[in-house]
Amino acid sequence: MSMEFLIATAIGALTWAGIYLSLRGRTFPVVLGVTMLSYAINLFLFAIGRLKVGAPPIFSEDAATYTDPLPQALVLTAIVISFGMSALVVVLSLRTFLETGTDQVDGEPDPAIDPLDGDREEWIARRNAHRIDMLGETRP
Amino acid sequence: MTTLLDALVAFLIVLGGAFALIGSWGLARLPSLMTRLHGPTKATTLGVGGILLASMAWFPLHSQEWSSHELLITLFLFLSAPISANMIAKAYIHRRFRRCSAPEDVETELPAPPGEGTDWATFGSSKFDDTRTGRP
Amino acid sequence: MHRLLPHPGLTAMLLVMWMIVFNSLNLGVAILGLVFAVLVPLFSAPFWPERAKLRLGLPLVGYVFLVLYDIVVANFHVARLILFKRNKDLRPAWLSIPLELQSAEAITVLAGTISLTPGTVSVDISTDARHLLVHALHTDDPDGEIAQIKQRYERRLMEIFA
Amino acid sequence: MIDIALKIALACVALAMLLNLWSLLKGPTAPDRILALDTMVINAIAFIMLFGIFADTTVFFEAALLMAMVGFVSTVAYTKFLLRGDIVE
Amino acid sequence: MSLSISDNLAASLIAAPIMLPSLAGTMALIFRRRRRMVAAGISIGSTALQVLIAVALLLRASQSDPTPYAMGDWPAPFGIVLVLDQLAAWMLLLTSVVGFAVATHAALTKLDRKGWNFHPIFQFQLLGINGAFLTGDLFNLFVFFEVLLIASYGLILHGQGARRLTSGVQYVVVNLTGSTLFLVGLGILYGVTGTLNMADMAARGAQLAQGDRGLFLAGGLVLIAVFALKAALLPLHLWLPRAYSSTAPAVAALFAIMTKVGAYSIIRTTPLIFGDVAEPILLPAALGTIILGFAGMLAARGLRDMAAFGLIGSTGTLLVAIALFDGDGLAAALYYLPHTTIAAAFLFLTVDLVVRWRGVEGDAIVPTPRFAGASLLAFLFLAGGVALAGLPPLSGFFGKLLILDAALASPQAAWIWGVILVTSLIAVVALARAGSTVFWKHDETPELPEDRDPPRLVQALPSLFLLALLVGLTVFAGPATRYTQGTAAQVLDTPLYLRSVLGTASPPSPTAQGDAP
Amino acid sequence: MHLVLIAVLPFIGCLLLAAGGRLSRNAQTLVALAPVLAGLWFLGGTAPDILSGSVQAFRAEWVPALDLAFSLRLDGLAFLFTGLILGIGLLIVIYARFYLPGDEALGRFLSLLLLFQGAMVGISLSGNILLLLVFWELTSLSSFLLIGFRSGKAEGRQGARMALAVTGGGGLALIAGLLLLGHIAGTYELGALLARGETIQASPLYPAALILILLGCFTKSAQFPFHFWLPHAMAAPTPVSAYLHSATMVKAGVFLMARLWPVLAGTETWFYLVATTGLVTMLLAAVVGFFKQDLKGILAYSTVSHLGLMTMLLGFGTPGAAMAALFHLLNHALFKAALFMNAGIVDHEAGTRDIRKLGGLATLMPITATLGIVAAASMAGLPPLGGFLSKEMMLEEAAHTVWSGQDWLLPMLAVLAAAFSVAYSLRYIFHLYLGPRRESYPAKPHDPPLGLWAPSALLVVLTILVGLAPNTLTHALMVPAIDAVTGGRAPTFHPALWHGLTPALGMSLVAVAAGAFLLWRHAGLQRGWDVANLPDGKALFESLVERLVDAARVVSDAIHNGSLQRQLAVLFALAIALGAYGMVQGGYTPGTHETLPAHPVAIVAWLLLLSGIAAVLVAQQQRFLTLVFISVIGLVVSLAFVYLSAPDLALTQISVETVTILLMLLALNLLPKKPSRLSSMPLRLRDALIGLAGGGAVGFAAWAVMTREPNDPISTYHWENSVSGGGGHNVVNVTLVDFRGFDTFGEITVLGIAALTIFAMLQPAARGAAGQRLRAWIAELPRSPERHPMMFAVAARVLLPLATIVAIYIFLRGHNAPGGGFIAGLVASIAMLVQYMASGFEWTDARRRIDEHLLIGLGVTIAALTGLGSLVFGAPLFTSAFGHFHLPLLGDFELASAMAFDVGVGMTVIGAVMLALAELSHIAVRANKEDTGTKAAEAGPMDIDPARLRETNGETPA
Ligand code: NA
Ligand code: NA
Repeated sequence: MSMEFLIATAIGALTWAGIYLSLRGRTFPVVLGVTMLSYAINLFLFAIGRLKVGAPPIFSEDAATYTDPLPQALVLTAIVISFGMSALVVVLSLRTFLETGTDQVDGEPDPAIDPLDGDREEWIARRNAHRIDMLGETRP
Repeated sequence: MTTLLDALVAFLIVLGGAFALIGSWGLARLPSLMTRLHGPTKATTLGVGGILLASMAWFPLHSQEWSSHELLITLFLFLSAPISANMIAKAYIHRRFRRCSAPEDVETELPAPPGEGTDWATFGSSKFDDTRTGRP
Repeated sequence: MHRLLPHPGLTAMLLVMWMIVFNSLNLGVAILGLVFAVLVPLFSAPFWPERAKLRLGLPLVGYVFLVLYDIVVANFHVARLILFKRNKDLRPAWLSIPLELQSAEAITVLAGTISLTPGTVSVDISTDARHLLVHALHTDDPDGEIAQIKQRYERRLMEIFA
Repeated sequence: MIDIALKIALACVALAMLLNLWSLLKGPTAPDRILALDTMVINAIAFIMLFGIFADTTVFFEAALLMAMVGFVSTVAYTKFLLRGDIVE
Repeated sequence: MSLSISDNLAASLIAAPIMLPSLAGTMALIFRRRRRMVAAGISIGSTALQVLIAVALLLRASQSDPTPYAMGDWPAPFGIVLVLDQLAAWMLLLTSVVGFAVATHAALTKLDRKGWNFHPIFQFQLLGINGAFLTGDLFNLFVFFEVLLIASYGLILHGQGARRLTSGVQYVVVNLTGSTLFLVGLGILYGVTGTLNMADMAARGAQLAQGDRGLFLAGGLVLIAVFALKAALLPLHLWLPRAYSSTAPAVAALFAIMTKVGAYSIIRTTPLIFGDVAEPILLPAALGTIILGFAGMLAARGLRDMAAFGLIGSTGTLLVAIALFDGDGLAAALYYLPHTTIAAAFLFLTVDLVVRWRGVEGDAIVPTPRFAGASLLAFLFLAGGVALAGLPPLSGFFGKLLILDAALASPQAAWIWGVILVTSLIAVVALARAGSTVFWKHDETPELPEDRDPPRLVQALPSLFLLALLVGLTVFAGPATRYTQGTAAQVLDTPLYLRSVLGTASPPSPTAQGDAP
Repeated sequence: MHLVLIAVLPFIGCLLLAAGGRLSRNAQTLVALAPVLAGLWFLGGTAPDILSGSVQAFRAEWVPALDLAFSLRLDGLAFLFTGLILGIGLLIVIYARFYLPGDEALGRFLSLLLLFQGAMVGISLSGNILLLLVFWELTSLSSFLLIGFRSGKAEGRQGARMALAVTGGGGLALIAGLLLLGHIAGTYELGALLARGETIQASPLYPAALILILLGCFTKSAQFPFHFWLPHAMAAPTPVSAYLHSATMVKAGVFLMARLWPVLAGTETWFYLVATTGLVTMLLAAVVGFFKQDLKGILAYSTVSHLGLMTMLLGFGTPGAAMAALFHLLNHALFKAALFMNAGIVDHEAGTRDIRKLGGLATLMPITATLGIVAAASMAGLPPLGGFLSKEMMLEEAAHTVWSGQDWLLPMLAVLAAAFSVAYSLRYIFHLYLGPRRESYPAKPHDPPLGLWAPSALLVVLTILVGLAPNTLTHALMVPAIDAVTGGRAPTFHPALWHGLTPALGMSLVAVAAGAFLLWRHAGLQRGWDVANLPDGKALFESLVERLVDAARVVSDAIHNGSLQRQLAVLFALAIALGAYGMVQGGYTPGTHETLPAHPVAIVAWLLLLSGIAAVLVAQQQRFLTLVFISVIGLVVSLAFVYLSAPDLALTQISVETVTILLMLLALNLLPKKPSRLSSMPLRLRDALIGLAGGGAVGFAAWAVMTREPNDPISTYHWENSVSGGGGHNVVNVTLVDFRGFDTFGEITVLGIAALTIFAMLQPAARGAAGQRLRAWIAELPRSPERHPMMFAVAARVLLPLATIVAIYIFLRGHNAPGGGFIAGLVASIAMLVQYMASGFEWTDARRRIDEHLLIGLGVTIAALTGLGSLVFGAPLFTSAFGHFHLPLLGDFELASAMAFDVGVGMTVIGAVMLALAELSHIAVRANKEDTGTKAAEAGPMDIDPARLRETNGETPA
């Protein structure tokens, strides 16, 4: 196995997961998907400068070899930009959920579990019935 | 001299690696979170510590430059590791004991602090009650 | 002076850090370091309103080396436990350590020391700040353990945080 | 000699990280996973230092430093979330 | 390179459309705590100045070959160059006039007070758009795309509300994904050509080994997909209708220019770098876009929807002309481009006034009580409809004639003619239905609400300004088409572009460059 | 120059009237009359010239790219038509002044009327067929406004829309047709084009051009089957009908057919298309007109029928027939305008236009009756009136025209049409004016004031005079027009009441007799007609449009269903397909670049990464877990950057990662945790396949690029010039702040705007529905009562200065070693965020000293000013300068302007990160201000503060 193979497959896997997640119907997985995609793309942009081990782009006269610095600069810029964008998406999806009571983005009406409609007790009961364990722990 | 130092460095490196592994092994095999917590926060600390020491010794030996950076990393680790452990433990007891009720756990029951009307901070704050503790 | 140097100890520590991080004993680096070592606490002082009463001196140095020594020793101890002790033979215990230390900083250092040395982890503090909850990985003598912690660390810290 | 030591240590660290992965996936509780992740970060720091010796460069020192600082922050954030839900309040 | 200060300043005017809004934006931000008038004043002043600068640049561009401007004094292709040519100047002028109208409209209608930081974000929006038009570097184009996108997120959400937020999420995520694809395409292109400069990439692309060509084209086509997404080309237009119809109409008015950024990028890169690979794909997509856009107009239930679909349709018409990729087609496209942009912006501003003055039903195409200012709005709506449908006497008619004329040379001429003409009819029907319902038909039952904006005629000035621009584009269609013909020729003259930017028609070698200046 | 004035004056009048809204009605009328009179005057001035057979032209370049010029051309035909437009226009203006009630906006009406007139004159005078198109479409538009002038009435709106749709649609066909025509002829200039008939008719495009042009003409002139719009356009105020449907708009189609007759007519296609359409229209409309009950409806169908007549004549393709058509154009204009005005007067005075409620008006309003009867007689084609003359000519032409080998067909149908024409005309006379008076009328009928009847009287007089002395009156006018169309090939123009016993006379007599018979049997026929209930064109049209709208809605709603998934799926699929297409088009050979062997540790990391990805996918629903797993991915990516020689990237990745996690945790707390509605299995399969294709494609692209030799990348230059030209050893950093500093400038702008937008988004979140939801929000997990654990709070105090020093260090060395402003800014922000986490928002925020907005603003400004600074030194923007300095004590050091730029970067980063996260972190607090906010404010930096506890317990600290 070569490094190139590892990186290429890693990029492929990240892209796959990113695409799959971003095609889900709610904002959170979409945000996850977007995050995965930006990992993939950062690695990808980095990889197009070809891979080198132990040859960081710090100039010295006697450096026998160095890695292509330009893609790294591009990735840095891309990381920063995608960070800003992700932050915005996260906040936007939260904000939208707060405003509308739903985080569905598949264009279908949401069987909303919204505190703003109906009786509060009933809402709590419904919510608890629907809630899932976000920690992945089995409840005692 | 150099060989001796090299040997020392090599020893430290292997020691560090070994402790890193032991810590993680402990994490993987110990029976409950509180016991698992002891593995990494200690063995790993020395594991990294050994490697850092090795690194400090190695660079002056081989690159004619001395290196003190490692001290800073150590400082950060020593500052942060106990807090991490503390917070993980708090999270754990909060979720597991929520005031002493964890029958299925291997842990013994959590003792209450001796004082009158006191409790561990995770379970009760002295200053104000949270109206929204989230128990629906 | 107080306003210029809200935390002299911190300033000293930052300066040392600066030198470490620059890996240099150059005077220029030191001067620049001093500038920042003075400026940065000025910026961070509002977030650290109390003046920590820390005695910089031999007891502190001694304490540091003591802890380092304990860490090394106990690491081997814990390694043995991890590698060779069967789970069912482990006797973990909760220790409730009464505190005499009175400042948050001092208690934190004690708790940190406990956590750093193998086999014990500081878990929580009581709401009256008079007890520290510690978990021990394996002990046959919880009270002895408590006494040792108080005697070996807390006593020294009482001196340092006078 | 150092080369061999490095190889051994790297192997140890790699193995340790695999063990961490195992712990992480296994859980069972959320604090367990956080602990596993925290440990993985520390092992990663070890890896970076070893690699620095291996590659004879101090250029990765900041990466290790930052990882030490920042690994702590994530751990605290995760646990704070478990304790309070709200990490800043 | 060392110049006298005045020469240097004159040369640096090229960068002014980027630096000016940047400074204006930050100033508006820094002074935002003062009275809001300050921010508005800065913003309007900045856009007005941008108009003047754009005129100056247009005059300069029309008299010379493409002029590179090396940022940081690093020569192309190693640093980032801005390139001023006729195309860029044309787009800059368009942006600045639309920006001026919208900024003024926003201030006059107090839209800027409906949320935070309107003017700073507005200026950054212009910065991004202007940058995209000026840059000669593909990655820098990406950066400016991001600037204009993120600012557009801010603007599109300005004022908020559930509908705006819901469609905002979609707009943001889709465009974010587009940005990701941009980087994929860009990455492949750098990996294969080793350069980011457009001219250099064109030169190197032409010399690629056969085995590299597939990757090169794949990268190029992915980029074109991204540009098509921005241009809202079928089937990548899905994001636009909701986004534009749910945001503040004045913002949508500015966004009329956004689809043109996509169109511009296609014009800029395709003939230069990727050659004819995209041609067979673009034309059918553009035709479909027209059909769906104008059908959407007919289907619209609100004026904002209608304007949004009209924008899609007219952008489709534009892309048909672009997809011809010949001098006549491009010249026609470049004449039609400002028309359709201004027309759509104009219609959106008018719709904004309708929503404000009418009050009761917002923009719904239903009868409402008689309201003050209706006849002015009816006139404006009529003019907007005429413009968008491409009827005489406004410039859209000439634009369409030019496109039809240019399309005669295409083997698909019958399709192009049929689609453009039939959809024009659909647009006419849709606009007549909507206009007659909203302005002619009266529902006397409901009371006019108290909280609607009382009509202030001054608020219609920015719309009238845009209308005047359309009239100007009509009256001066002769000079304008002469300019666009020259522009088209310049765009298609790849060797000229390479010589102008690189100083040579072959790619300069990075190793042979010696030391920096 | 007079030509230009004639063409432009109506528009000037239009603008004047639009501006002069406050003038009195008389003044408005005068303003409207002025341009018309002036136009007539100028036209009159050209008469000697034009009527002697010459052509006047004016040409100004407009859009050379299109060969579209502002080109005017006045010949006999244009003269005739312009004269009609202006002359009748003049009368209509006067008529309208008296017709329109006081509460209707006369000024606006006249303004639109002049706009329309201008457009018509434009059509008539255009010397360039593209210019003609402009005016053509303008007539559609202005007539739309005129027909819909009484917009309050549904009939008016619908009529207007229908007219616009049909004539506008035809106009679009005409665009195509004329473009083709010009393309064939090689010119759009009318003068030149008219000389190229042979070229045009020989072209393979001729049939297409012809059909398209005819579509334009037929729709405009209301030819079957496009005739249905015209009767409904009668909803317009009568002056409009009188104008549009007698002399102008509907004649435009006929005019254009006449205009292009020299180059289009004469072929078989032309004959069958045009003559047949005309014939059918003439007949059908006459029949329908006979059964209409509305006066204007009768006139409208009559108009359609007469337009059919003219069309048919032009369609015959013979010069004689063309001559007849032109003569009828004139006659029809005279009597039809008069009739419309007449019907308007009846409506105005008797209060209805329903012929069933009228009758016997002759004695009540004698003047009106006289005028109406004479004009209707002319319409019937009765001698000695103008209408008779041209109808005779028509019948004469029809008599010897053979249609598809059938010589009897056309004459017979023409007679039949003429019979119905006579019938409805007589009906107008008898059922309206003659016969017994009614008991009552909706209003008491009486003759109108002079102003209302005088215009029609003038026309009636003219139609009589034309009938009596046709040669004297019309010869001079008609011959140049006829010559312009036929090129002088027409037989001598010699209209006369008596031509002898011609077949036409016989046909005419038959028609009159049959017409009278029809009227006699009207009641019965009408019942039959009503029972037959033939389909109504309007209803068909409306339902067609409705169905079109419905279909459009179905399609549009189905496509634009608001699903993000669809949008993304399409985008991904398309991008993948395009990429693949490019690969196939361009070809691919594997690269030859040597690969790196994979180190076992790398394989372990790879396994970690894949496991992380798999874990995220599996744990999708367990949101907290996914974040933990995402961290693993981030960690491995950072390690990969370390291993593969990208220290800067590693640093950035590590710090960004953390901030992102903080952000996600903040949001996760408030986002709902209900289970996703799972997509259907096929959908998931689809997504997995798209993902697979995308992953495969990107992975392959990465592989393909990595395994080929680099193509002499430009970064070699960066490497070589980094120290000498950029003053830094860290090539990545020099690239960021110098070689490509402009990118970085854009990048920090992005970050700043993101933060501003987040701020703007979150500010109102505590109000409205969002605020309500926040207040109703219940924590998902059980919460520990402790907010700010002591140990953490203490650690944060120490961490803040330490991390700040580290940040400064990272910043300072960035130019020469990994680091720089961005990473430093992130580190500082993280330290600050730790402080927020440890001691809470309120407490920390109260101690914060600088406003984040300001930081962002200043940061971007500093970066921009650094960029601008180089201007002063005569260098382009963003040109950096650096130097090595020596100071006593401090030793050697380097200063670079790029560092100032980097300061801006760092400031922006801190400002942006802090603004976004701090704002997000306390929306819930803000929403709950009343119940928790105050408590949080009085809380200290830690919940359990030993010192304070002892103090409150009365203990003195030791
Ligand atoms: Na950057
Ligand atoms: Na311990």
